[in-house]
Amino acid sequence: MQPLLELRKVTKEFPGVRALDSVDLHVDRREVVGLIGENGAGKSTLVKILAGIHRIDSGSMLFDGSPASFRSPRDAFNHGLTMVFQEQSIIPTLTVAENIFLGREQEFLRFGVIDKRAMNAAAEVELAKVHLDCNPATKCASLDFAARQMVEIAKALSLDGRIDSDIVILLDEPTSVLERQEIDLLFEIIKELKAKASIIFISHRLDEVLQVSDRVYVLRDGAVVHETASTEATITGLHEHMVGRQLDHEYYRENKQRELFGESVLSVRNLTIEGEFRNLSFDLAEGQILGIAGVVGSGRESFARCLGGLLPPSNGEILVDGKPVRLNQPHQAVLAGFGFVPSERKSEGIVTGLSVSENMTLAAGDRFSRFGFIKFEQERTECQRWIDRLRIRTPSTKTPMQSLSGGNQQKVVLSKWQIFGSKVAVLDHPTRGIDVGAKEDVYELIREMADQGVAIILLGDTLEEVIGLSNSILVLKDGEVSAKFQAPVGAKPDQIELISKMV
Amino acid sequence: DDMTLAISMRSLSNPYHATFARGGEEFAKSVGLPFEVLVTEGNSEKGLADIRALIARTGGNVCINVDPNDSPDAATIVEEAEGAGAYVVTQWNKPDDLHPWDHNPNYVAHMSFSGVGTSKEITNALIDAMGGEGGIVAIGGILSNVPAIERKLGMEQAVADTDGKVQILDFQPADWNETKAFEIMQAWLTRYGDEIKGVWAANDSMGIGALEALRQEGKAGSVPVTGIDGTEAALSAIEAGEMAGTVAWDPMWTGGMGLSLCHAAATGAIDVAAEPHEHREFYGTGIVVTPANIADFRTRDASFDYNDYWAKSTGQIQYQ
Amino acid sequence: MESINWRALAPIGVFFLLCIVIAIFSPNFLSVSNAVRILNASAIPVVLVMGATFVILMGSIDLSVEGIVALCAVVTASLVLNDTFSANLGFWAIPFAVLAGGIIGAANGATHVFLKVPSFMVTLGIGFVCLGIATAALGGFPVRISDRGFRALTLGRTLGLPNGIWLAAAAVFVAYVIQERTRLGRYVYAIGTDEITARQSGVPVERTRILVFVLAGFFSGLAGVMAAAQLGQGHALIASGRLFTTITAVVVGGTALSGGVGSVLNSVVGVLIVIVLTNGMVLMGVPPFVQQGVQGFLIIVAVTLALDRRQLLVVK
Amino acid sequence: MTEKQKELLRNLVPIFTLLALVLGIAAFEPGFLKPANLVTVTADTMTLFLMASGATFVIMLGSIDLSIQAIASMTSCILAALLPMFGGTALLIALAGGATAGVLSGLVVNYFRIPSFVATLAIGGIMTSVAFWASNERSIYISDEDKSTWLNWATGTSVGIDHEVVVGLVVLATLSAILSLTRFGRLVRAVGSQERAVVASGINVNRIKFFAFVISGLMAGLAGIVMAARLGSGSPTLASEFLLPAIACIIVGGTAITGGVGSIWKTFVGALIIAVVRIGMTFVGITVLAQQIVFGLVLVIAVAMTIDRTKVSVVK
Ligand SMILES: Nc1ncnc2c1ncn2[C@@H]1O[C@H](COP(=O)(O)OP(=O)(O)OP(=O)(O)O)[C@@H](O)[C@H]1O
Ligand SMILES: Nc1ncnc2c1ncn2[C@@H]1O[C@H](COP(=O)(O)OP(=O)(O)OP(=O)(O)O)[C@@H](O)[C@H]1O
Ligand SMILES: [Mg+2]
Ligand SMILES: [Mg+2]
Repeated sequence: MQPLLELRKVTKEFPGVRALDSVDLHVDRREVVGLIGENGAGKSTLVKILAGIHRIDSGSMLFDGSPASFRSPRDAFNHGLTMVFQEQSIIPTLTVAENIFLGREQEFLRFGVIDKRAMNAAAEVELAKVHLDCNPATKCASLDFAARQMVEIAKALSLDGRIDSDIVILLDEPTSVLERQEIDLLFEIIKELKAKASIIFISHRLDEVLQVSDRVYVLRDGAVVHETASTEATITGLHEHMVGRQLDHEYYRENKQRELFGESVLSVRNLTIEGEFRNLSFDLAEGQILGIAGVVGSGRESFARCLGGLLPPSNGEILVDGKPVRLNQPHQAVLAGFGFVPSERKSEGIVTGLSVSENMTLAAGDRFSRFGFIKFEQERTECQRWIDRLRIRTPSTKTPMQSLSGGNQQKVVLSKWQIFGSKVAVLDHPTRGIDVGAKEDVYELIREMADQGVAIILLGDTLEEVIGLSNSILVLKDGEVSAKFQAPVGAKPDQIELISKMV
Repeated sequence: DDMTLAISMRSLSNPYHATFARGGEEFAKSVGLPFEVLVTEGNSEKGLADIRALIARTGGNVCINVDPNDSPDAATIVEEAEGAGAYVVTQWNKPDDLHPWDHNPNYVAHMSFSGVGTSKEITNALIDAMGGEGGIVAIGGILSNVPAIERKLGMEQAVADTDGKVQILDFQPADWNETKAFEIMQAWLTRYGDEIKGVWAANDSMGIGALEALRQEGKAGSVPVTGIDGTEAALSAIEAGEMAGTVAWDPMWTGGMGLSLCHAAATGAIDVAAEPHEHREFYGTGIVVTPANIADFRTRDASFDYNDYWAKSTGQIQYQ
Repeated sequence: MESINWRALAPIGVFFLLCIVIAIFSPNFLSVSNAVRILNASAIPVVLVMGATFVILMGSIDLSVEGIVALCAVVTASLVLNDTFSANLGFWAIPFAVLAGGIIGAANGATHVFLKVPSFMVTLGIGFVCLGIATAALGGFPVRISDRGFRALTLGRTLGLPNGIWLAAAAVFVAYVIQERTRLGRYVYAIGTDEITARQSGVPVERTRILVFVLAGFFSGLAGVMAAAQLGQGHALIASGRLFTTITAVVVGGTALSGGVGSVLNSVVGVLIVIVLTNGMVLMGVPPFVQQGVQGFLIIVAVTLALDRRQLLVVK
Repeated sequence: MTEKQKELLRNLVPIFTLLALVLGIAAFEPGFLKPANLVTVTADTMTLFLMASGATFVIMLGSIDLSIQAIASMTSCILAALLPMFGGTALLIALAGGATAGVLSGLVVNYFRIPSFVATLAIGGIMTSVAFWASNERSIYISDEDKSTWLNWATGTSVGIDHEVVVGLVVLATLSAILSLTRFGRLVRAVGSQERAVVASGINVNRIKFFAFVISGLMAGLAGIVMAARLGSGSPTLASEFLLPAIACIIVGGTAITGGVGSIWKTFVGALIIAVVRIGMTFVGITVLAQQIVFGLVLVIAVAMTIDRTKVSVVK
């Protein structure tokens, strides 16, 4: 049978990087193809080529058996290819309907003017496909992260029914910001879509990939290193192909979990932010890891941002080392000893215009300067030490931050607070969107931090992660604590237990 | 090399200066020398830099007729000219204590018009047109500008001379700008309405701006307006009975004669050091044009002889 | 249904507050005839901000306003019955002048997009070029319009209001429809919010950018026509001072210079606030030498009250 | 060529542009290359550079400072008014006046969260009023005696070098050091490139912005003092028409108007480019009617050449 889509010896170079190296890949009709690989392996580049964003340097692309080359996203769309981007690509100032049909308003034009009613009605149809219940005339700015992602998926699905030919939907890490329920919903949708579409699915969560796809490609350094049917693959096997070594049995480094803690560092008493969460109270000791579980809207994100000084509390008390602290501004939080790792790495975690070392010492700058003048040599040595220790892949300390892959960027963000010497690290989705190998490094780092006596508050990317890493777990539901679990090694609570308290 | 003749002034985009430059050009043609125009764009530093560049390029073999952007600039310009052996004549703006005779022979002369005197005359014309009494509103130039200050002073003196029959309802600067004057006039119509019996403007552009604001309300021609400069727009408005007067400066003469004098000094046709003070700092003739004399003004003989340097002078400059 | 966003109405509140304050000093302020004068004084700035708002919503800036207005005023004055040239096109001068504005706008947009030069510099440079052409074409003299009929474009009245106000109202209507109901309008928001995403969604970014500058050129061209009709002439300095009023009005109205947030209607309120402030200085009898200071102070107060700054994650 | 070499080359483009311009003019008029002339041109450029040097910090934040022209005029008035009474102390008072204006801008931007465009425009208005007040609405002359006693550091000549050039180089060195060697300078760059991340890292961003505005005010104040020294007077309009050229030379040098990328030496080169183009036109003998047009076009071309597009993802 002739594949719907085929790449032959496709190569793509960016200045200084060969992102794709002679890639052969095909997608059959009504097939879900999984694509995995470490950060920077070339996954996004590959699908961006299919979506008309990048052009190939050499090789060829066949669509339905004939050579194709898409000049623009619109061109690709007209040929039946559409993409859900890894970085959110929703325009918050436009409405849901406008976002879904952005760039494709022709069908709603009446004498050059957009018929908003028709557009909203059409959007309703698309939203129903993703079971998102919202008014298509609302601005996307008022939607939460996950809802925006569903809008984005709806945007891609709008291709279905608008085009006669076969369609291909490219999903680049669509699940990284979704919660379990929404992921399940997405997988339902994918199954339905399979009746009429082909899909490429990218994720760093290998279990997901195996669950949803028929066939899996593994990319490493821009080359396809492995191809297998999902039914024949195992997570450990795939992992090995991805990183070239075996998956650590101690994924969450439970052998390094501390059970004895130092002095109490943080006490939170009746902390409240109106409309977000109420009466949160707990104590945290040196070296203790507290996981916070809860669905979107449970208030856990706001809680983390509150400790980062980004959302002022409306009530309650926070004591660090027994002394009350004010957290109305991020710099107050930092002075009080908090280090906040935000979930939106691109906009809040890293300063793209600065170099690796400049990012690392951003918070702790005082230590690396005298009379305001930077002590460059000392800074460089210290940063190099951390780069080696955390195995951050970067040519030098001076490399611009934006040329690091996500996982490495995340390590830099974590090291920023290590270098500063925070007493309490607040980690909001520290492993969002980073590959398995990098994840292991991050887990290792979290354990090390705990070892050194840092108290850690963790909002995990997955429930397993929270369970695996934490000493104890707070479950939030509708802004209140619905349960507290102890999670010592060997007596970890299981997911079902937690979920029952979450919903 | 041929001596270069040049004119430096604010900009080419207003009729006064455009004519001023044309006067210079005419003279340059008459002696067959290269001619250049420099503009400051309202920026003293640029004005100075351009003059320096010109002096450097010509090696000092240059005559410049300058209308300095601001009075203090004159001192620096004279200094530059002296240093390089270039010759300058200044117009309108200079510090009171800077005198050509202290900088022989390079600082040839300073030409100006009596701001206070002519302003007093035009204000009297306005008062006459108002029938001798009532309130006037006055639009001034850029507050700190010397001609603006002098013209305002003259206007105030003329009003004071009426012993209270004429009052200044309000004074507002419109920075020589037509549109600003238009907007200020609109606000005045709200604030004073029919109390306004006359409009005084420190130049014609602003006068025309005020006139157009009056026109918008159907009041053009019923409230007398005066300006200063003698632009074609103002002259036509006087003929149409919409303006009560303006003062014509004759920029053709200041442009041409300033250069002529400068050239004469540079070529040795006159020995400036030997000339009396009244030939070094003098007023030109400002003609007050009103509906009564506009016909005569239009038909007057405006030509002049480049070698009769002081024919149109109306005396040595007086300092208040 | 979403509840009414009261915060969005704040600029209008500030406008009325200003009016009340001025009226306390000068009771005549609250007369119908003064309201008409304020609207009349706002007519040209309103037309200008229609274009400027689109440009700013896109995150760019247009500094060529004064140049385009002046050049188009000169074109207008030269094409109707005048004292310098022999043309006498009457109202047919309008399409030519507006078209001239559009062409300069296209030059702005094309240079910006194809040479990848920030709009700030392109429009600054092209603004100089326009002023230079207007000066050079006339050698510094104005072209005076002798066509009384043409001047009725702003001097005449319809239903008791000066025609200039109607023109401005029509411009607002057109701009509002473009903003809300056309692809161009939506694309402007998309690009202003996130150009990369917009591009990935298939928005023709380059074309939109150019079109927006063309549109701004059209509006500036129309403003040039109106300025010529209002003052009865065209010359290079006819628009001096318009640039900062225009941009200030857009920002005071609540449109963010970083793009993506704002609306042409906001800008109309912004113009009214700025014009009433200027008008109020004279009405309240503020001494000339402190006027700029008082105006600056009041602008800070007005913007503090009017801007919904929660919408701005960062203030630049 | 390695990435590093390419980077170096990109950084040198503004200098090559400057050299090309200088050589181009010299081809028409070899006298331009006389050392004395080059020194004069540089000296003539320094007030523009001083004004732009501090504003570079603000632009690197992604903000803008429109008050610099008003500040320079104001400090010239303060200096001229106070020199006869206080002698050298007047210099300090004038500088303090400039810094105070910066303080006000910083406060308004930070605490009222008003976009810098409007805030600095308003503060500029207030400074103009202060200038009118301090000068009693006219130009104030500085006596030759005061000038030679107190202002020789700014306008004198030593070993054939105009002191303006020395002042400019000292400022260039100092501000460059602040921008590239201090934590403050690094944070200015950081805020311009990704403000939210800097905030989340616990940096008091308000303080950074505040000091950037203060430096800008201080440098504008210094520019006003040097200008007053050169022209021998203070006047409320002394620095008129300086604002846009000052910002233009920042951008021509290659600093991004969107913030995050730039340096002081680039502004220095940018100022020289602008000055060389302007003065060069007089040297080459381009008729004044065409000068504005040529200047506008050269500005656009210069920026098209000098900006480093690898550092900014979208050109706005
Ligand atoms: N726009 C670009 N310009 C330059 N280099 C790029 C660009 N996009 C990607 N690259 C390079 O191409 C390589 C592959 O990147 P790609 O985005 O495809 O990785 P990925 O597999 O999607 O990684 P991740 O899991 O982090 O999303 C990277 O090493 C990167 O250096
Ligand atoms: N403009 C660019 N220049 C250089 N490299 C780039 C550019 N854009 C992306 N990359 C590289 O592409 C790779 C992946 O980029 P992408 O934006 O997909 O990463 P990410 O989302 O941060 O990573 P992750 O998948 O870990 O979340 C990274 O190695 C990044 O450095
Ligand atoms: Mg990717
Ligand atoms: Mg990723």
